[in-house]
Amino acid sequence: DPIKIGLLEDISGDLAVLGKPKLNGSLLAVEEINKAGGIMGRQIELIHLDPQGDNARYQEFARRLTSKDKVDVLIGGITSASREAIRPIMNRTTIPYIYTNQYEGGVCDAGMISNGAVPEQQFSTMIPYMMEKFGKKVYVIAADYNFGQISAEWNRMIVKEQGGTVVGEEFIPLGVSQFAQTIQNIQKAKPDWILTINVGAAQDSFFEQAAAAKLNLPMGSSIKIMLGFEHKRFAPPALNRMQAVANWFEEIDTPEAEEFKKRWHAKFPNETYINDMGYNAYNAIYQYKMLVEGAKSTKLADLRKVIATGKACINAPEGEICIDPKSQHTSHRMRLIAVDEKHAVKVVKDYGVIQPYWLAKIGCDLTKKNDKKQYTPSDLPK
Amino acid sequence: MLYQFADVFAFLILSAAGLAIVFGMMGVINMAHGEFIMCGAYVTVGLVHAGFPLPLAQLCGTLAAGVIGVIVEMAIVRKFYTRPLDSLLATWGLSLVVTQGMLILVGSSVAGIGTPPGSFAVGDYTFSVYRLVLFAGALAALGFVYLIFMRTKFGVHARATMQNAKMARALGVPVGRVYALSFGIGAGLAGLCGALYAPTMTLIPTMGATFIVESFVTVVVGGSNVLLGTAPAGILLAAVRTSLNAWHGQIIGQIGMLIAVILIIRILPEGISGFLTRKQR
Amino acid sequence: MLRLVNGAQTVGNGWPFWSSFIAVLAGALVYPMFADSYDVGNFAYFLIWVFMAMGLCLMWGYCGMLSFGQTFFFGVAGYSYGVLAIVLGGGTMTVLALVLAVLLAGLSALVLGYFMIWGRVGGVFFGIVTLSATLVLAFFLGQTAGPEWAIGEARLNGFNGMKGMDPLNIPWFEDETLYFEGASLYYLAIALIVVVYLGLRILLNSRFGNVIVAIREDPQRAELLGYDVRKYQLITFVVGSSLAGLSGVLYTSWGQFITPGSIGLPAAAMPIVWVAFSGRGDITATLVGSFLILFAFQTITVYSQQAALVLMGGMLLATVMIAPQGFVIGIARAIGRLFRGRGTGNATSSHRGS
Amino acid sequence: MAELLQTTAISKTFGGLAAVSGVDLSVTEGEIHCLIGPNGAGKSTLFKLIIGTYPPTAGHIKFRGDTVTEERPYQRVKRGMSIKMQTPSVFKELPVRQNLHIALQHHVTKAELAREEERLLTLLDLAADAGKPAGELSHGQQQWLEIGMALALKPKLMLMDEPTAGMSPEETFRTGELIQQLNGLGMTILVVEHDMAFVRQIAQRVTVLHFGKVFARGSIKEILADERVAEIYLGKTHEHL
Amino acid sequence: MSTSDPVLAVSGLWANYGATPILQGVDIEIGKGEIVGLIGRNGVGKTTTMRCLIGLLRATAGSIRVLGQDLTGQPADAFARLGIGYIPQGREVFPRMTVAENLTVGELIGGPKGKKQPDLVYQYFPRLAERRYQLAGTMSGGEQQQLAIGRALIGNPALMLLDEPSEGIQPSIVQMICEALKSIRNELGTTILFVEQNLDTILAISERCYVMEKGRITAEIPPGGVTSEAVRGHLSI
Ligand SMILES: Nc1ncnc2c1ncn2[C@@H]1O[C@H](COP(=O)(O)OP(=O)(O)OP(=O)(O)O)[C@@H](O)[C@H]1O
Ligand SMILES: Nc1ncnc2c1ncn2[C@@H]1O[C@H](COP(=O)(O)OP(=O)(O)OP(=O)(O)O)[C@@H](O)[C@H]1O
Ligand SMILES: [Mg+2]
Ligand SMILES: [Mg+2]
Repeated sequence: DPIKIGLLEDISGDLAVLGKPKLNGSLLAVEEINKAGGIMGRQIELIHLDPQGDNARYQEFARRLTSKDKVDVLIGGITSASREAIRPIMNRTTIPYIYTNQYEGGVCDAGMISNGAVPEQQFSTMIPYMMEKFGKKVYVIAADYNFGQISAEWNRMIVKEQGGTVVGEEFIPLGVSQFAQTIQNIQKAKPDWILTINVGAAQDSFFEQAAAAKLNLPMGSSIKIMLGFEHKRFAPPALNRMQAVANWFEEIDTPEAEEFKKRWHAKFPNETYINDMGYNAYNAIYQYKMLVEGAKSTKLADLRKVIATGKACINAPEGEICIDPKSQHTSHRMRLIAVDEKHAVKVVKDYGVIQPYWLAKIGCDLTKKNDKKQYTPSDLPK
Repeated sequence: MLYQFADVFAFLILSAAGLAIVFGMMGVINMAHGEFIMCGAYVTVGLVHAGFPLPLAQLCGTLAAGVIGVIVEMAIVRKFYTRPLDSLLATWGLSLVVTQGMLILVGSSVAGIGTPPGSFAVGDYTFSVYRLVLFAGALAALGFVYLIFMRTKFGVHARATMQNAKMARALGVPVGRVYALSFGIGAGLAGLCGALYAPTMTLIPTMGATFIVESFVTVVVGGSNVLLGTAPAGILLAAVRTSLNAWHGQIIGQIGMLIAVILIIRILPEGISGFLTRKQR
Repeated sequence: MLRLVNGAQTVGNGWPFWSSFIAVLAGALVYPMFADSYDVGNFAYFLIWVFMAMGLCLMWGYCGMLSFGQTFFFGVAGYSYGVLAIVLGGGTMTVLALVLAVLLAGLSALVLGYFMIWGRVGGVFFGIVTLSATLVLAFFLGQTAGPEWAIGEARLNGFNGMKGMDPLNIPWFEDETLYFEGASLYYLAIALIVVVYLGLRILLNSRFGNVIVAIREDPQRAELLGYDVRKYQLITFVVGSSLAGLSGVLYTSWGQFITPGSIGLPAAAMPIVWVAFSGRGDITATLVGSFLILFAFQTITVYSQQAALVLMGGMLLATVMIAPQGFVIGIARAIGRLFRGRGTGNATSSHRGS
Repeated sequence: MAELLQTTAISKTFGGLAAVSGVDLSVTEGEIHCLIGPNGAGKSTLFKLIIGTYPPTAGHIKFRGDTVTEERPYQRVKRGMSIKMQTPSVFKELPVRQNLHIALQHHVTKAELAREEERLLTLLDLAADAGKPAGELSHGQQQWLEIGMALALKPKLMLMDEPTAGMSPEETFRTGELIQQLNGLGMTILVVEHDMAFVRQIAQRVTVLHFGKVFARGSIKEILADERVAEIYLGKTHEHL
Repeated sequence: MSTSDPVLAVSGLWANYGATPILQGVDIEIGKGEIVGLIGRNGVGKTTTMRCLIGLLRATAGSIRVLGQDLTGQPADAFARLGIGYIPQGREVFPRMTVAENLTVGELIGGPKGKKQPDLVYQYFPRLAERRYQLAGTMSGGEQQQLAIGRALIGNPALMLLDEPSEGIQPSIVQMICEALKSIRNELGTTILFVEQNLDTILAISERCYVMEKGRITAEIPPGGVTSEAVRGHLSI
């Protein structure tokens, strides 16, 4: 009998832009693995449902996949809210859940494995670079929800450590598309660079409007380029002077990456860009395969024994990535990329492999205790 | 500040102008309003990619939305004049079909075309000239609606039809054509909004949704006489939003605008035009 | 009893209707014995939403107030339940949390309703005011991500939603606790539905029902017949909104989770769609219709991937064009015509018989 | 006899237009009082002031000795007023019977409801159409229905704005008889009418309104003989009536 | 009085709302320049007949010929453009438009080539000239009735259909309207069919009458026979 993988990705609604590549990444990995003989000889059956960006649907479908389809593992979710919708349901089962996005970090939950990048891998690298290169004054525009707010918190903490100042912080409600006021505020605050962690298609209009108003400031981000491929969607030079730190972006040109890109484009010739979410989704299934084969079982408890060895690693297109036993987050090879006025992307700095160390540092140790909680710099374990 | 105000005003008016006709005058609760905006934007961007100059592409976008509006009116909306509440359901269904259909057919996002260059500086601030074009567009749309509906025979016939279609027909008004044309004009104005904003925004099939609350709110606050009410409603809401945006950021601006809507309606239960006509008499 | 639940305001009077009602109820009661436990839980989940739809049907279909604010009260009660369940310490206190949360929803409806109705806000203005209030609540809750937004132990947690409340539960035999989940939630929902449905029928077929229908038709005329229109409207609004609150509590308990996404725009439009689609003119149609449409939408979403929204949209469009009174009443009429039956689906002929 | 209704210097202006200005009208308990006057004289506006759908610009209204100027329409109805509006306003989508039911349920006991309904339906000649939505009645039938709803309240003071509009001469006459019969049972009636034959049939006192002001008062004979009234209102052919 | 080519010829007209038949074979024939009344008790179908004659209600059987053209089954605007002016029961002016704008709509009657006569309307109804820019919805009943007639008259119709024109109008204006209608007929040769309940009005202008009962024309009062007794006789029972 096959191994059943439940997948929850939005391919309708506002977030379809992101969900589609995630589905594609999963499909590609499943196809490759099945061709190569499956997991321990068992074929993978991928059951994908489309929650349409609706948290209630995430819950319905998480229940459906776990109790009706009886999947062996659940993968997916885009926004933090969808992840938080899924977690309580998964916590009442013994089925592992893999979250495949880069996110604001801090979830300390034994039932969840995260394979996207987290702030210590992105902000702790990018922000000091930006401050050194462009100056100590930063202005933040962030989407007004948990991701944006917690990311802004990280920024505040790191900027302070480095002796800089946050000259302005603006939280934008999701769905807002008009930024004239914001642009004026930025000009008034005179920052050296802007941290752009605005989210969603509507808020992306910021780049176009800022360019039209000749704002022309350096920008840094943890989600632009590798995730939303804004440099492909907007006419140059809207994204000029954007920098980001990423474990994956399509312009990466190592031989493994080239190989992976070739396979992807062969299967999905019409997709504009392979973003890091699609890439993570692809890796997630290989990581799962590695865990199951290591444990010779699909049970969460057994998989966690493999993680606990500290050797739960695979060779991903970016290089070797491993799951950290204490936080169950994944280490990544991080690179800093920069966009020029023609929207060409080049690697400016290679940070090597960075561990997801923050959770362990603040006291999350899943090998000892299952917190099931999400922590932030201002909300640490007691 | 003035620039910010003009900017918000343009956004409110352009997104509301088409709805003012379709909802305010014709009584159709058009949930697909955003999709007409999207249509105008997509056609514009598509044509620019195909090598058209931007203004021409915008004109085509507007017209395309108008023509589609006429078709939609004849195929669907026509049935719902006598039961406006059901038009909500029908157009909502239509909107779902269109947005998701676009997603499947065209893909999740389309490459942008870039805002026409040009900026000017005032003191420390630089502004995009194109935003002024938007403001001019908003004024033009208001003027156009006013002229068409107040100063032409077609306008008189259209208003007669909307107040009492049967009687208008009995007096010789070709009601079907008048309805189709009015809806077309409304859809075209929505298309204009999309066409004008296309260069400044990310194009996705659900982009219409970002306009819909603002447009309904503006039209309703304007009151039943949209020709009278929409502009002052735009001014009032833009003023509230701009000052709150400047004071404490966009969230407060947005929440504040909605609270202002609640308060305005509470104080003027017939909307701004109701208040103005009462004053007049 | 039958005299109270029957009357001019509700379709479906007389023995053919009531015997099928009993049959459906009996079917529903034995269903869990034959069905997959997932399906039972899933049905329970659909039933949770039906209260909100019935509340809207009361306000909109019977009293002519199109409230866009059902999710406002859904949210108020949902969040209140969450906060209370956590602050009061969970366990059996969840029942108290339920009661208090619904009361809070009712209270907020009283305030908002008083504000609107006494301000002579009517028609589309009513819709826009309720919508604005709803969006304000959603935006507000969306930006409560920081740890400072907490009531006792209960963190609102912004856009990501509030978590960690116990599901509804009562003490059960021998120190056990009965959590309302799966089958027990299903039975709880059925019981509540029966109570609410019959209660609403009694209300609608009473003096009160006659008056609110009159208000829908012509509030001024109703006032000139000596009815304090505003009072009736307010009561209707409070009852209808409290039902949304009940849905909110049950939903929060079901998923132990609630987010501002359940309040904001697409969510706020859903009850209107359910009610309009089922036929807003009748409470039975709304009950049956909302359940079916929830079921249909989920099924479509599960089986048709990207085409789901297209199909749903097409389905809505087709229904309003073919069956203007809503599909339930449309189908009931068609069946009625087929059988030429006297009892079902004919409000006027069996009007106050017996 | 006691004054049932009394308006003192009651006025209503719409913008610049003084629709009713400074009208003192008193209606004595038990009388049939007719209010006539040219189109646009302010008769309907005066009715709306009395029943409370418009707040007055100035002046006040007393009903059965109490000042009701500030009260809302339903409160005045509860005190015993009832109105039939000029343009029929019935609950269009509700069946005829239910229209009556809603008016009756106020004060009629459950047991009597059905009987009362039947009685009114027969009186209004609507028994055959009892199940029809009221909006599907002909214009004249809607007038009847509205009269029926107003009557169902068993008011002390009945305000009737053009009750016979759209009725045939025969029915107009019957309506007159009905009004007299109700009057005989103690109901005070204030009627606006343009049908002089009808006014002659029922009126005990007549007030003429013109440009929002009281133009003349008196018995029907006096009014019909008044040349000023003929000039502004009656025209010439009425002498033969 | 009757001519070889009638302005309006209706034969065997049936019509219903939903399933219940209201008109059950109505025959009417009116020659040019006639003023004809249609009388009957409440609810017998007079308004329904008028609605058929302007095309607002589609007949299920029978034919309607106007000025020699068969209009059966055509929409109302076609009737109007051919030159039929309709004054409905309850006036139905456009409430949120000014008097002048209401009249503008009426100019469509008789088609684009037909003669328009705004001055004549203002001459017959000077009150409308005074209130040219008032919103029609705020005018009194009698004023609205004048507007409704003016609105139909402005397009110089060949046939005017009036449904209870005297309802709610002060006596002197009823007389005035009667006179106006007569002189319109005399000066312009307009044919007039009207429904009426008011005895004085019927007597004042109708030259002959059709009597309607339960959806049928059951009697006809011939020219010269329109007397108080005859009308009363037909309307009782
Ligand atoms: N809501 C309103 N706004 C503005 N003017 C109004 C309003 N209601 C009435 N009027 C004006 O007030 C005057 C009096 O109107 P009213 O309806 O009281 O007349 P009436 O005496 O009842 O006439 P009729 O016999 O024609 O019914 C009219 O000139 C009318 O145009
Ligand atoms: N819209 C409608 N739907 C259904 N039935 C209707 C409708 N309008 C009128 N009827 C019915 O048709 C019949 C004839 O109505 P019509 O309006 O033609 O009468 P009428 O002769 O003009 O009466 P009145 O003198 O009262 O105006 C009545 O029995 C009425 O109930
Ligand atoms: Mg009047
Ligand atoms: Mg009639």
